[in-house]
Amino acid sequence: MGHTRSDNGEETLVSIDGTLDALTAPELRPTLDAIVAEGRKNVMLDLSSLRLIDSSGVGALVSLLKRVRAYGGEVRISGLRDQPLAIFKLLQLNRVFPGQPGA
Amino acid sequence: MGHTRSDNGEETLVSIDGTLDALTAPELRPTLDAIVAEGRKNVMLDLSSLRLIDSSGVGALVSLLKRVRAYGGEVRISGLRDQPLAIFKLLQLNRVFPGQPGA
Amino acid sequence: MITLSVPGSLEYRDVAVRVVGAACKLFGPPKRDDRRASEPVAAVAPEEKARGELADAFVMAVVSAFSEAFNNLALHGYRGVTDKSALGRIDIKVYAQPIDDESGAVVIEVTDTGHAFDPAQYLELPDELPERGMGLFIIRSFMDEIRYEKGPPHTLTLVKRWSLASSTAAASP
Amino acid sequence: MITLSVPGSLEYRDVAVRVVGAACKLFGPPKRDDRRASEPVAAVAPEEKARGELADAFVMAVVSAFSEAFNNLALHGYRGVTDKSALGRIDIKVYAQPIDDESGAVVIEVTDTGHAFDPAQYLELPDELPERGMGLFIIRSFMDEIRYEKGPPHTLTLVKRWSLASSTAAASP
Ligand SMILES: Nc1ncnc2c1ncn2[C@@H]1O[C@H](COP(=O)(O)OP(=O)(O)O)[C@@H](O)[C@H]1O
Ligand SMILES: Nc1ncnc2c1ncn2[C@@H]1O[C@H](COP(=O)(O)OP(=O)(O)O)[C@@H](O)[C@H]1O
Repeated sequence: MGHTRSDNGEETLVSIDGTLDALTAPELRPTLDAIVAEGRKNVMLDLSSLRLIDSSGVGALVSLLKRVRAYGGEVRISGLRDQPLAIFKLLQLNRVFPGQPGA
Repeated sequence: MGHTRSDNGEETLVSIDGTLDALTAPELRPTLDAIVAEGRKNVMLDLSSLRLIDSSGVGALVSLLKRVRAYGGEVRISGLRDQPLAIFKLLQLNRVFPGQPGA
Repeated sequence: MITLSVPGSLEYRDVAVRVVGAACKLFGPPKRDDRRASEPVAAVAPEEKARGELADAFVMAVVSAFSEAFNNLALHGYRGVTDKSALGRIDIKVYAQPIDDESGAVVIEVTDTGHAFDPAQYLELPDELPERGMGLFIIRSFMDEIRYEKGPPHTLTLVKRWSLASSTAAASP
Repeated sequence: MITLSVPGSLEYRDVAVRVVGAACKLFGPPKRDDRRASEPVAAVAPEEKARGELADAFVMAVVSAFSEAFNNLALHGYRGVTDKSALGRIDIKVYAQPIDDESGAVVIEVTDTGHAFDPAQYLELPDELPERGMGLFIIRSFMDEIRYEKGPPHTLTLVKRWSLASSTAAASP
Protein backbone atom coordinates (compact mmCIF):
# COMPACT_ATOMS: atom_id res chain seq x y z
CA MET A 1 0.00 0.00 0.00
CA GLY A 2 1.14 3.51 -0.80
CA HIS A 3 -0.72 6.73 -0.17
CA THR A 4 -0.36 10.45 -0.73
CA ARG A 5 -2.21 13.40 0.75
CA SER A 6 -2.51 16.77 -0.91
CA ASP A 7 -4.45 19.82 0.23
CA ASN A 8 -5.96 22.12 -2.31
CA GLY A 9 -7.74 24.99 -0.57
CA GLU A 10 -10.78 23.45 1.14
CA GLU A 11 -10.29 20.02 -0.37
CA THR A 12 -8.03 17.26 0.89
CA LEU A 13 -7.22 14.55 -1.63
CA VAL A 14 -5.95 11.18 -0.42
CA SER A 15 -4.83 8.70 -3.08
CA ILE A 16 -4.40 5.11 -2.00
CA ASP A 17 -2.80 2.44 -4.15
CA GLY A 18 -2.03 -1.27 -3.88
CA THR A 19 -3.54 -3.35 -1.08
CA LEU A 20 -5.36 -1.81 1.88
CA ASP A 21 -5.72 -4.61 4.40
CA ALA A 22 -5.22 -5.67 7.99
CA LEU A 23 -1.45 -5.40 7.54
CA THR A 24 -1.31 -2.05 5.76
CA ALA A 25 -4.35 -0.15 7.13
CA PRO A 26 -2.38 0.83 10.28
CA GLU A 27 0.09 2.70 8.01
CA LEU A 28 -2.78 4.83 6.72
CA ARG A 29 -4.24 5.63 10.15
CA PRO A 30 -1.88 8.54 11.07
CA THR A 31 -2.79 10.34 7.81
CA LEU A 32 -6.52 9.85 8.43
CA ASP A 33 -6.19 10.85 12.09
CA ALA A 34 -4.40 14.07 11.08
CA ILE A 35 -7.19 14.93 8.63
CA VAL A 36 -9.73 14.57 11.45
CA ALA A 37 -7.54 16.46 13.96
CA GLU A 38 -7.30 19.36 11.50
CA GLY A 39 -11.07 19.27 10.98
CA ARG A 40 -10.81 19.02 7.16
CA LYS A 41 -14.37 19.17 5.82
CA ASN A 42 -13.99 18.22 2.20
CA VAL A 43 -12.16 14.94 1.83
CA MET A 44 -11.82 13.06 -1.45
CA LEU A 45 -10.44 9.53 -1.60
CA ASP A 46 -8.98 8.58 -4.97
CA LEU A 47 -9.20 4.79 -5.10
CA SER A 48 -8.47 4.35 -8.80
CA SER A 49 -5.15 2.59 -8.08
CA LEU A 50 -6.47 0.52 -5.19
CA ARG A 51 -6.17 -3.10 -6.21
CA LEU A 52 -7.38 -5.01 -3.17
CA ILE A 53 -9.21 -4.10 0.04
CA ASP A 54 -10.36 -6.18 2.99
CA SER A 55 -12.70 -5.55 5.90
CA SER A 56 -9.92 -3.89 7.92
CA GLY A 57 -9.26 -1.49 5.06
CA VAL A 58 -12.97 -0.76 4.73
CA GLY A 59 -13.11 -0.25 8.51
CA ALA A 60 -10.43 2.44 8.34
CA LEU A 61 -12.32 4.34 5.63
CA VAL A 62 -15.69 4.02 7.39
CA SER A 63 -14.11 5.27 10.60
CA LEU A 64 -12.82 8.32 8.71
CA LEU A 65 -16.26 8.91 7.21
CA LYS A 66 -17.99 8.79 10.60
CA ARG A 67 -15.51 11.13 12.25
CA VAL A 68 -15.54 13.69 9.43
CA ARG A 69 -19.35 13.66 9.31
CA ALA A 70 -19.45 14.18 13.08
CA TYR A 71 -18.13 17.72 12.58
CA GLY A 72 -20.20 18.39 9.51
CA GLY A 73 -17.72 17.40 6.78
CA GLU A 74 -18.03 14.85 3.98
CA VAL A 75 -15.85 12.09 2.54
CA ARG A 76 -16.26 11.30 -1.16
CA ILE A 77 -14.72 8.46 -3.13
CA SER A 78 -13.76 8.21 -6.75
CA GLY A 79 -12.25 5.63 -9.06
CA LEU A 80 -13.52 2.51 -7.27
CA ARG A 81 -13.16 -0.59 -9.47
CA ASP A 82 -12.57 -4.35 -9.58
CA GLN A 83 -12.28 -6.09 -6.21
CA PRO A 84 -12.67 -2.93 -4.10
CA LEU A 85 -15.83 -2.05 -6.04
CA ALA A 86 -17.22 -5.55 -5.44
CA ILE A 87 -16.54 -5.24 -1.71
CA PHE A 88 -18.13 -1.76 -1.48
CA LYS A 89 -21.20 -3.01 -3.33
CA LEU A 90 -21.48 -6.09 -1.14
CA LEU A 91 -21.33 -3.98 2.03
CA GLN A 92 -23.65 -1.41 0.41
CA LEU A 93 -21.09 1.28 1.07
CA ASN A 94 -21.18 2.68 -2.45
CA ARG A 95 -24.46 4.31 -1.37
CA VAL A 96 -23.02 5.61 1.87
CA PHE A 97 -19.94 7.28 0.42
CA PRO A 98 -20.99 9.89 -2.11
CA GLY A 99 -19.06 10.00 -5.39
CA GLN A 100 -17.51 12.99 -7.12
CA PRO A 101 -19.19 16.31 -6.28
CA GLY A 102 -21.99 16.85 -8.78
CA ALA A 103 -21.85 13.22 -9.94
CA MET B 1 3.51 -14.99 -22.04
CA GLY B 2 2.08 -13.10 -24.97
CA HIS B 3 3.76 -12.46 -28.30
CA THR B 4 3.10 -10.63 -31.56
CA ARG B 5 4.82 -10.87 -34.93
CA SER B 6 4.81 -8.11 -37.52
CA ASP B 7 6.59 -8.00 -40.87
CA ASN B 8 7.80 -4.68 -42.18
CA GLY B 9 9.48 -5.19 -45.55
CA GLU B 10 12.69 -7.12 -44.86
CA GLU B 11 12.37 -6.94 -41.11
CA THR B 12 10.36 -9.25 -38.85
CA LEU B 13 9.61 -7.89 -35.40
CA VAL B 14 8.65 -10.29 -32.61
CA SER B 15 7.57 -8.74 -29.30
CA ILE B 16 7.44 -11.03 -26.31
CA ASP B 17 5.93 -10.08 -22.97
CA GLY B 18 5.43 -11.69 -19.56
CA THR B 19 7.20 -14.92 -18.68
CA LEU B 20 9.05 -17.02 -21.25
CA ASP B 21 9.73 -20.32 -19.55
CA ALA B 22 9.47 -24.09 -19.81
CA LEU B 23 5.69 -23.84 -19.72
CA THR B 24 5.23 -21.01 -22.22
CA ALA B 25 8.18 -21.42 -24.62
CA PRO B 26 6.31 -24.16 -26.55
CA GLU B 27 3.61 -21.56 -27.39
CA LEU B 28 6.26 -19.41 -29.05
CA ARG B 29 7.82 -22.22 -31.09
CA PRO B 30 5.33 -22.22 -34.00
CA THR B 31 5.96 -18.50 -34.59
CA LEU B 32 9.73 -18.98 -34.52
CA ASP B 33 9.51 -22.08 -36.75
CA ALA B 34 7.46 -20.13 -39.30
CA ILE B 35 10.06 -17.35 -39.39
CA VAL B 36 12.74 -19.93 -40.16
CA ALA B 37 10.55 -21.76 -42.69
CA GLU B 38 9.99 -18.47 -44.53
CA GLY B 39 13.73 -17.75 -44.43
CA ARG B 40 13.31 -14.29 -42.87
CA LYS B 41 16.78 -12.76 -42.69
CA ASN B 42 16.30 -9.72 -40.51
CA VAL B 43 14.67 -10.64 -37.22
CA MET B 44 14.30 -8.25 -34.28
CA LEU B 45 13.18 -9.45 -30.87
CA ASP B 46 11.62 -6.75 -28.71
CA LEU B 47 12.10 -7.93 -25.13
CA SER B 48 11.22 -4.68 -23.37
CA SER B 49 8.07 -6.19 -21.84
CA LEU B 50 9.67 -9.53 -20.99
CA ARG B 51 9.57 -9.85 -17.22
CA LEU B 52 11.05 -13.29 -16.58
CA ILE B 53 12.96 -15.83 -18.65
CA ASP B 54 14.38 -19.24 -17.81
CA SER B 55 16.81 -21.57 -19.55
CA SER B 56 14.03 -23.07 -21.68
CA GLY B 57 13.07 -19.60 -22.89
CA VAL B 58 16.70 -18.79 -23.63
CA GLY B 59 17.00 -22.12 -25.45
CA ALA B 60 14.12 -21.22 -27.77
CA LEU B 61 15.73 -17.89 -28.67
CA VAL B 62 19.21 -19.42 -29.17
CA SER B 63 17.70 -22.10 -31.39
CA LEU B 64 16.12 -19.35 -33.51
CA LEU B 65 19.44 -17.50 -33.69
CA LYS B 66 21.34 -20.58 -34.86
CA ARG B 67 18.78 -21.48 -37.50
CA VAL B 68 18.50 -17.95 -38.91
CA ARG B 69 22.28 -17.60 -39.02
CA ALA B 70 22.53 -20.93 -40.83
CA TYR B 71 20.95 -19.31 -43.91
CA GLY B 72 22.82 -16.05 -43.53
CA GLY B 73 20.29 -14.02 -41.54
CA GLU B 74 20.64 -12.28 -38.20
CA VAL B 75 18.58 -12.05 -35.00
CA ARG B 76 18.86 -8.86 -32.96
CA ILE B 77 17.44 -8.10 -29.54
CA SER B 78 16.31 -4.87 -27.96
CA GLY B 79 14.88 -3.71 -24.66
CA LEU B 80 16.45 -6.39 -22.46
CA ARG B 81 16.20 -5.44 -18.75
CA ASP B 82 15.88 -6.70 -15.17
CA GLN B 83 15.87 -10.48 -14.73
CA PRO B 84 16.14 -11.33 -18.45
CA LEU B 85 19.13 -8.97 -18.73
CA ALA B 86 20.79 -10.67 -15.75
CA ILE B 87 20.27 -14.10 -17.34
CA PHE B 88 21.61 -12.99 -20.74
CA LYS B 89 24.67 -11.48 -19.06
CA LEU B 90 25.27 -14.58 -16.99
CA LEU B 91 25.13 -16.81 -20.06
CA GLN B 92 27.18 -14.26 -22.01
CA LEU B 93 24.48 -14.10 -24.64
CA ASN B 94 24.30 -10.32 -24.70
CA ARG B 95 27.52 -10.53 -26.75
CA VAL B 96 26.14 -13.20 -29.06
CA PHE B 97 22.90 -11.48 -29.96
CA PRO B 98 23.65 -8.13 -31.55
CA GLY B 99 21.58 -5.16 -30.36
CA GLN B 100 19.73 -2.57 -32.42
CA PRO B 101 21.25 -2.02 -35.86
CA GLY B 102 23.89 0.68 -35.50
CA ALA B 103 23.89 0.43 -31.68
CA MET C 1 -3.89 -30.55 -4.38
CA ILE C 2 -1.74 -27.69 -3.17
CA THR C 3 -0.79 -27.44 0.48
CA LEU C 4 0.81 -24.48 2.19
CA SER C 5 1.81 -24.01 5.80
CA VAL C 6 2.83 -20.67 7.32
CA PRO C 7 3.10 -19.18 10.82
CA GLY C 8 -0.17 -17.70 12.09
CA SER C 9 0.79 -14.09 11.60
CA LEU C 10 -0.38 -11.32 9.26
CA GLU C 11 3.02 -11.00 7.54
CA TYR C 12 2.36 -14.35 5.87
CA ARG C 13 -1.00 -13.37 4.50
CA ASP C 14 0.42 -12.17 1.20
CA VAL C 15 2.10 -15.54 0.51
CA ALA C 16 -1.09 -17.40 1.32
CA VAL C 17 -3.28 -15.11 -0.78
CA ARG C 18 -0.96 -15.53 -3.76
CA VAL C 19 -1.17 -19.30 -3.49
CA VAL C 20 -4.95 -19.26 -3.25
CA GLY C 21 -5.18 -16.86 -6.20
CA ALA C 22 -2.91 -19.05 -8.32
CA ALA C 23 -4.83 -22.16 -7.24
CA CYS C 24 -8.09 -20.60 -8.43
CA LYS C 25 -6.55 -20.18 -11.87
CA LEU C 26 -5.59 -23.86 -11.90
CA PHE C 27 -8.73 -25.31 -10.34
CA GLY C 28 -11.40 -22.72 -11.11
CA PRO C 29 -13.29 -22.00 -14.34
CA PRO C 30 -10.88 -22.25 -17.31
CA LYS C 31 -10.31 -19.07 -19.29
CA ARG C 32 -9.75 -20.87 -22.56
CA ASP C 33 -11.66 -23.64 -24.22
CA ASP C 34 -8.88 -25.81 -25.62
CA ARG C 35 -11.34 -27.90 -27.61
CA ARG C 36 -12.17 -24.84 -29.71
CA ALA C 37 -8.54 -23.87 -30.38
CA SER C 38 -8.89 -24.75 -34.07
CA GLU C 39 -11.95 -22.55 -34.66
CA PRO C 40 -11.65 -19.04 -36.08
CA VAL C 41 -10.86 -16.37 -33.50
CA ALA C 42 -14.02 -14.35 -34.23
CA ALA C 43 -16.28 -17.28 -33.34
CA VAL C 44 -14.50 -17.89 -30.08
CA ALA C 45 -13.99 -14.27 -28.98
CA PRO C 46 -17.31 -13.40 -27.27
CA GLU C 47 -17.30 -16.65 -25.37
CA GLU C 48 -13.67 -16.16 -24.34
CA LYS C 49 -14.55 -12.73 -23.02
CA ALA C 50 -17.42 -14.11 -20.94
CA ARG C 51 -15.15 -16.87 -19.67
CA GLY C 52 -12.45 -14.38 -18.77
CA GLU C 53 -14.93 -12.36 -16.74
CA LEU C 54 -16.25 -15.48 -15.02
CA ALA C 55 -12.70 -16.54 -14.12
CA ASP C 56 -11.72 -13.08 -12.86
CA ALA C 57 -14.84 -12.77 -10.71
CA PHE C 58 -14.20 -16.24 -9.32
CA VAL C 59 -10.64 -15.43 -8.26
CA MET C 60 -11.78 -12.08 -6.82
CA ALA C 61 -14.47 -13.70 -4.67
CA VAL C 62 -12.29 -16.53 -3.38
CA VAL C 63 -9.30 -14.29 -2.66
CA SER C 64 -11.53 -11.79 -0.80
CA ALA C 65 -13.12 -14.50 1.33
CA PHE C 66 -9.87 -16.29 2.04
CA SER C 67 -8.13 -13.04 3.05
CA GLU C 68 -10.81 -12.45 5.69
CA ALA C 69 -10.40 -15.99 7.01
CA PHE C 70 -6.64 -15.51 7.24
CA ASN C 71 -7.04 -12.16 9.02
CA ASN C 72 -9.36 -13.73 11.56
CA LEU C 73 -6.88 -16.48 12.35
CA ALA C 74 -3.95 -14.11 12.77
CA LEU C 75 -5.95 -11.50 14.72
CA HIS C 76 -8.43 -13.60 16.73
CA GLY C 77 -7.40 -17.26 16.48
CA TYR C 78 -3.84 -16.54 17.62
CA ARG C 79 -4.80 -13.48 19.70
CA GLY C 80 -2.64 -13.02 22.76
CA VAL C 81 0.32 -15.07 21.55
CA THR C 82 3.26 -12.81 22.32
CA ASP C 83 6.09 -15.34 22.04
CA LYS C 84 6.70 -15.50 18.28
CA SER C 85 8.45 -18.87 18.50
CA ALA C 86 5.36 -20.38 20.15
CA LEU C 87 3.05 -19.04 17.43
CA GLY C 88 0.79 -21.68 15.93
CA ARG C 89 0.61 -22.33 12.22
CA ILE C 90 -2.00 -21.92 9.54
CA ASP C 91 -2.24 -24.92 7.21
CA ILE C 92 -4.00 -24.46 3.93
CA LYS C 93 -5.17 -27.11 1.47
CA VAL C 94 -6.62 -26.13 -1.89
CA TYR C 95 -8.04 -28.64 -4.32
CA ALA C 96 -10.47 -29.01 -7.17
CA GLN C 97 -13.71 -30.93 -6.83
CA PRO C 98 -14.61 -31.79 -10.42
CA ILE C 99 -18.29 -32.05 -11.24
CA ASP C 100 -18.25 -32.37 -15.02
CA ASP C 101 -16.57 -30.76 -18.03
CA GLU C 102 -18.59 -27.62 -17.60
CA SER C 103 -18.60 -27.16 -13.85
CA GLY C 104 -16.68 -27.82 -10.68
CA ALA C 105 -15.75 -26.43 -7.31
CA VAL C 106 -12.67 -25.20 -5.51
CA VAL C 107 -12.31 -26.28 -1.89
CA ILE C 108 -10.08 -24.51 0.62
CA GLU C 109 -9.43 -26.03 4.02
CA VAL C 110 -7.82 -23.78 6.59
CA THR C 111 -6.56 -25.44 9.76
CA ASP C 112 -5.27 -23.82 12.97
CA THR C 113 -4.56 -24.62 16.61
CA GLY C 114 -5.65 -21.30 18.11
CA HIS C 115 -8.83 -20.19 19.87
CA ALA C 116 -12.03 -21.79 18.62
CA PHE C 117 -15.11 -19.78 17.63
CA ASP C 118 -18.65 -20.32 16.44
CA PRO C 119 -19.21 -18.91 12.95
CA ALA C 120 -22.97 -19.41 13.31
CA GLN C 121 -22.95 -16.46 15.74
CA TYR C 122 -21.91 -13.93 13.14
CA LEU C 123 -24.58 -14.00 10.51
CA GLU C 124 -25.33 -10.34 10.01
CA LEU C 125 -23.54 -7.07 9.64
CA PRO C 126 -23.37 -5.42 13.06
CA ASP C 127 -24.26 -1.92 11.92
CA GLU C 128 -25.16 0.24 8.95
CA LEU C 129 -21.70 1.80 9.03
CA PRO C 130 -19.62 -1.09 10.31
CA GLU C 131 -15.97 -0.66 11.22
CA ARG C 132 -15.50 -4.33 12.11
CA GLY C 133 -17.45 -7.58 12.07
CA MET C 134 -17.63 -7.66 8.27
CA GLY C 135 -15.21 -10.55 7.73
CA LEU C 136 -17.58 -13.47 8.14
CA PHE C 137 -20.25 -11.65 6.17
CA ILE C 138 -17.81 -11.29 3.26
CA ILE C 139 -16.81 -14.95 3.51
CA ARG C 140 -20.42 -16.13 3.54
CA SER C 141 -21.42 -13.83 0.68
CA PHE C 142 -18.60 -14.82 -1.65
CA MET C 143 -18.46 -18.57 -0.99
CA ASP C 144 -21.13 -21.19 -1.63
CA GLU C 145 -20.45 -23.25 1.46
CA ILE C 146 -18.69 -22.67 4.74
CA ARG C 147 -18.10 -25.42 7.32
CA TYR C 148 -16.30 -25.23 10.65
CA GLU C 149 -15.00 -28.23 12.53
CA LYS C 150 -13.88 -27.52 16.05
CA GLY C 151 -10.65 -29.17 17.22
CA PRO C 152 -7.96 -28.40 17.96
CA PRO C 153 -6.91 -28.39 15.25
CA HIS C 154 -9.90 -26.43 13.96
CA THR C 155 -10.73 -26.57 10.27
CA LEU C 156 -12.66 -23.98 8.33
CA THR C 157 -13.71 -25.28 4.93
CA LEU C 158 -14.67 -22.88 2.17
CA VAL C 159 -16.26 -24.09 -1.06
CA LYS C 160 -16.88 -22.07 -4.20
CA ARG C 161 -18.61 -23.65 -7.22
CA TRP C 162 -18.41 -22.59 -10.84
CA SER C 163 -20.29 -23.45 -13.97
CA LEU C 164 -19.51 -22.49 -17.54
CA ALA C 165 -23.22 -22.72 -18.36
CA SER C 166 -23.78 -19.29 -16.81
CA SER C 167 -20.95 -17.70 -18.82
CA THR C 168 -21.75 -19.35 -22.16
CA ALA C 169 -25.43 -18.51 -21.73
CA ALA C 170 -24.52 -14.86 -21.24
CA ALA C 171 -22.23 -14.92 -24.27
CA SER C 172 -24.60 -16.62 -26.71
CA PRO C 173 -26.02 -14.27 -29.31
CA MET D 1 9.28 -21.42 7.86
CA ILE D 2 7.01 -21.68 4.87
CA THR D 3 6.22 -25.07 3.39
CA LEU D 4 4.51 -25.75 0.09
CA SER D 5 3.65 -29.00 -1.59
CA VAL D 6 2.47 -29.32 -5.20
CA PRO D 7 2.25 -32.07 -7.83
CA GLY D 8 5.48 -32.50 -9.81
CA SER D 9 4.24 -30.84 -12.97
CA LEU D 10 5.09 -27.60 -14.76
CA GLU D 11 1.61 -26.13 -14.29
CA TYR D 12 2.42 -25.70 -10.60
CA ARG D 13 5.64 -23.83 -11.19
CA ASP D 14 3.97 -20.44 -11.05
CA VAL D 15 2.49 -21.09 -7.58
CA ALA D 16 5.85 -22.28 -6.31
CA VAL D 17 7.77 -19.36 -7.80
CA ARG D 18 5.32 -16.89 -6.22
CA VAL D 19 5.82 -18.45 -2.82
CA VAL D 20 9.60 -18.40 -3.13
CA GLY D 21 9.52 -14.79 -4.33
CA ALA D 22 7.31 -13.74 -1.41
CA ALA D 23 9.50 -15.71 1.01
CA CYS D 24 12.57 -13.82 -0.19
CA LYS D 25 10.85 -10.57 0.71
CA LEU D 26 10.14 -11.89 4.21
CA PHE D 27 13.45 -13.64 4.85
CA GLY D 28 15.90 -11.83 2.58
CA PRO D 29 17.56 -8.42 2.96
CA PRO D 30 15.05 -5.90 4.35
CA LYS D 31 14.17 -2.97 2.10
CA ARG D 32 13.58 -0.56 4.96
CA ASP D 33 15.60 0.16 8.04
CA ASP D 34 12.92 0.54 10.69
CA ARG D 35 15.44 1.82 13.23
CA ARG D 36 15.96 4.92 11.08
CA ALA D 37 12.25 5.66 10.58
CA SER D 38 12.51 8.85 12.67
CA GLU D 39 15.40 10.34 10.68
CA PRO D 40 14.81 12.87 7.90
CA VAL D 41 13.97 11.33 4.54
CA ALA D 42 16.96 12.93 2.76
CA ALA D 43 19.44 11.21 5.10
CA VAL D 44 17.82 7.83 4.62
CA ALA D 45 17.10 8.03 0.87
CA PRO D 46 20.44 6.96 -0.70
CA GLU D 47 20.73 4.04 1.66
CA GLU D 48 17.12 3.01 1.04
CA LYS D 49 17.81 3.03 -2.68
CA ALA D 50 20.84 0.79 -2.26
CA ARG D 51 18.83 -1.52 -0.03
CA GLY D 52 16.01 -1.66 -2.53
CA GLU D 53 18.43 -2.68 -5.26
CA LEU D 54 20.03 -5.29 -3.03
CA ALA D 55 16.62 -6.75 -2.17
CA ASP D 56 15.46 -6.78 -5.81
CA ALA D 57 18.65 -8.47 -7.01
CA PHE D 58 18.32 -11.03 -4.23
CA VAL D 59 14.76 -11.98 -5.21
CA MET D 60 15.75 -12.06 -8.90
CA ALA D 61 18.63 -14.45 -8.28
CA VAL D 62 16.72 -16.80 -5.99
CA VAL D 63 13.62 -16.89 -8.19
CA SER D 64 15.75 -17.60 -11.28
CA ALA D 65 17.64 -20.44 -9.60
CA PHE D 66 14.55 -21.95 -8.03
CA SER D 67 12.64 -21.86 -11.32
CA GLU D 68 15.39 -23.94 -12.95
CA ALA D 69 15.31 -26.44 -10.10
CA PHE D 70 11.53 -26.75 -10.44
CA ASN D 71 11.78 -27.20 -14.22
CA ASN D 72 14.31 -29.96 -13.76
CA LEU D 73 12.07 -31.85 -11.37
CA ALA D 74 9.02 -31.60 -13.59
CA LEU D 75 10.93 -32.36 -16.82
CA HIS D 76 13.64 -34.80 -15.68
CA GLY D 77 12.86 -35.93 -12.13
CA TYR D 78 9.33 -37.00 -13.04
CA ARG D 79 10.17 -37.79 -16.67
CA GLY D 80 8.12 -40.62 -18.09
CA VAL D 81 5.27 -40.44 -15.61
CA THR D 82 2.22 -40.58 -17.85
CA ASP D 83 -0.42 -41.40 -15.26
CA LYS D 84 -1.21 -38.01 -13.74
CA SER D 85 -2.70 -39.50 -10.60
CA ALA D 86 0.56 -41.36 -9.92
CA LEU D 87 2.64 -38.20 -10.31
CA GLY D 88 5.00 -37.57 -7.42
CA ARG D 89 5.04 -34.32 -5.50
CA ILE D 90 7.47 -31.48 -5.05
CA ASP D 91 7.82 -30.36 -1.44
CA ILE D 92 9.38 -27.00 -0.79
CA LYS D 93 10.60 -25.56 2.50
CA VAL D 94 11.82 -21.99 2.72
CA TYR D 95 13.29 -20.50 5.86
CA ALA D 96 15.60 -17.79 7.11
CA GLN D 97 18.98 -18.57 8.61
CA PRO D 98 19.75 -15.46 10.65
CA ILE D 99 23.40 -14.53 11.00
CA ASP D 100 23.21 -11.11 12.64
CA ASP D 101 21.26 -7.84 12.29
CA GLU D 102 23.08 -7.00 9.10
CA SER D 103 23.25 -10.34 7.34
CA GLY D 104 21.52 -13.65 6.92
CA ALA D 105 20.68 -16.38 4.49
CA VAL D 106 17.62 -17.85 2.85
CA VAL D 107 17.51 -21.63 2.58
CA ILE D 108 15.28 -23.51 0.14
CA GLU D 109 14.90 -27.26 0.38
CA VAL D 110 13.26 -28.99 -2.55
CA THR D 111 12.28 -32.62 -2.06
CA ASP D 112 11.03 -35.11 -4.66
CA THR D 113 10.57 -38.84 -5.18
CA GLY D 114 11.50 -39.00 -8.86
CA HIS D 115 14.68 -40.03 -10.69
CA ALA D 116 17.91 -39.22 -8.90
CA PHE D 117 20.79 -37.38 -10.58
CA ASP D 118 24.29 -36.20 -9.81
CA PRO D 119 24.57 -32.41 -9.91
CA ALA D 120 28.38 -32.64 -9.77
CA GLN D 121 28.26 -33.86 -13.38
CA TYR D 122 26.89 -30.63 -14.76
CA LEU D 123 29.44 -28.00 -13.88
CA GLU D 124 29.92 -26.23 -17.15
CA LEU D 125 27.90 -24.85 -20.00
CA PRO D 126 27.78 -27.48 -22.74
CA ASP D 127 28.37 -25.15 -25.65
CA GLU D 128 28.99 -21.56 -26.65
CA LEU D 129 25.44 -21.31 -27.96
CA PRO D 130 23.61 -23.65 -25.63
CA GLU D 131 20.00 -24.61 -26.17
CA ARG D 132 19.83 -26.75 -23.05
CA GLY D 133 21.97 -27.72 -20.07
CA MET D 134 21.98 -24.19 -18.67
CA GLY D 135 19.75 -24.86 -15.67
CA LEU D 136 22.32 -26.11 -13.19
CA PHE D 137 24.77 -23.44 -14.33
CA ILE D 138 22.19 -20.77 -13.51
CA ILE D 139 21.45 -22.36 -10.13
CA ARG D 140 25.13 -22.55 -9.24
CA SER D 141 25.83 -19.01 -10.40
CA PHE D 142 22.98 -17.38 -8.52
CA MET D 143 23.12 -19.33 -5.24
CA ASP D 144 25.95 -19.47 -2.70
CA GLU D 145 25.55 -23.11 -1.85
CA ILE D 146 23.91 -26.11 -3.47
CA ARG D 147 23.66 -29.51 -1.81
CA TYR D 148 22.01 -32.69 -3.06
CA GLU D 149 21.02 -35.58 -0.87
CA LYS D 150 20.03 -38.68 -2.74
CA GLY D 151 16.99 -40.60 -1.44
CA PRO D 152 14.28 -41.23 -2.27
CA PRO D 153 13.10 -38.75 -1.29
CA HIS D 154 15.88 -36.66 -2.80
CA THR D 155 16.53 -33.21 -1.41
CA LEU D 156 18.18 -30.34 -3.22
CA THR D 157 19.16 -27.54 -0.85
CA LEU D 158 19.81 -24.06 -2.16
CA VAL D 159 21.32 -21.35 0.04
CA LYS D 160 21.65 -17.67 -0.74
CA ARG D 161 23.34 -15.30 1.70
CA TRP D 162 22.88 -11.55 2.01
CA SER D 163 24.67 -8.80 3.84
CA LEU D 164 23.66 -5.18 4.23
CA ALA D 165 27.35 -4.24 4.57
CA SER D 166 27.75 -4.47 0.79
CA SER D 167 24.73 -2.22 0.12
CA THR D 168 25.51 0.40 2.75
CA ALA D 169 29.14 0.50 1.64
CA ALA D 170 28.01 1.19 -1.91
CA ALA D 171 25.61 3.91 -0.73
CA SER D 172 28.04 5.75 1.56
CA PRO D 173 29.27 9.04 0.15
N1 LIG E 1 -10.51 -17.86 13.39
C1 LIG E 1 -11.11 -17.29 14.47
N2 LIG E 1 -10.73 -17.62 15.71
C2 LIG E 1 -11.31 -17.05 16.78
N3 LIG E 1 -12.31 -16.14 16.69
C3 LIG E 1 -12.74 -15.77 15.49
C4 LIG E 1 -12.16 -16.33 14.32
N4 LIG E 1 -12.79 -15.78 13.25
C5 LIG E 1 -13.70 -14.93 13.74
N5 LIG E 1 -13.69 -14.93 15.08
C6 LIG E 1 -14.61 -14.14 15.96
O1 LIG E 1 -15.70 -13.73 15.14
C7 LIG E 1 -15.85 -12.29 15.19
C8 LIG E 1 -16.39 -11.78 13.85
O2 LIG E 1 -15.41 -11.94 12.84
P1 LIG E 1 -15.46 -11.06 11.54
O3 LIG E 1 -16.84 -11.11 10.98
O4 LIG E 1 -14.39 -11.54 10.64
O5 LIG E 1 -15.18 -9.56 11.99
P2 LIG E 1 -13.94 -8.87 12.72
O6 LIG E 1 -12.76 -9.75 12.51
O7 LIG E 1 -13.84 -7.55 12.05
O8 LIG E 1 -14.31 -8.77 14.17
C9 LIG E 1 -14.48 -11.78 15.55
O9 LIG E 1 -14.53 -10.52 16.18
C10 LIG E 1 -13.98 -12.88 16.49
O10 LIG E 1 -14.46 -12.67 17.81
N1 LIG F 1 15.85 -33.05 -10.60
C1 LIG F 1 16.45 -33.79 -11.55
N2 LIG F 1 16.16 -35.10 -11.66
C2 LIG F 1 16.75 -35.85 -12.61
N3 LIG F 1 17.67 -35.38 -13.47
C3 LIG F 1 18.01 -34.10 -13.40
C4 LIG F 1 17.43 -33.24 -12.44
N4 LIG F 1 17.96 -32.01 -12.61
C5 LIG F 1 18.84 -32.10 -13.61
N5 LIG F 1 18.89 -33.36 -14.11
C6 LIG F 1 19.79 -33.83 -15.17
O1 LIG F 1 20.82 -32.83 -15.32
C7 LIG F 1 20.86 -32.37 -16.68
C8 LIG F 1 21.30 -30.93 -16.72
O2 LIG F 1 20.29 -30.11 -16.16
P1 LIG F 1 20.22 -28.57 -16.52
O3 LIG F 1 21.57 -27.96 -16.34
O4 LIG F 1 19.15 -27.95 -15.71
O5 LIG F 1 19.85 -28.47 -18.06
P2 LIG F 1 18.60 -29.00 -18.92
O6 LIG F 1 17.47 -29.18 -17.97
O7 LIG F 1 18.37 -27.91 -19.92
O8 LIG F 1 19.05 -30.29 -19.56
C9 LIG F 1 19.48 -32.63 -17.22
O9 LIG F 1 19.46 -32.76 -18.62
C10 LIG F 1 19.10 -33.93 -16.51
O10 LIG F 1 19.63 -35.03 -17.19
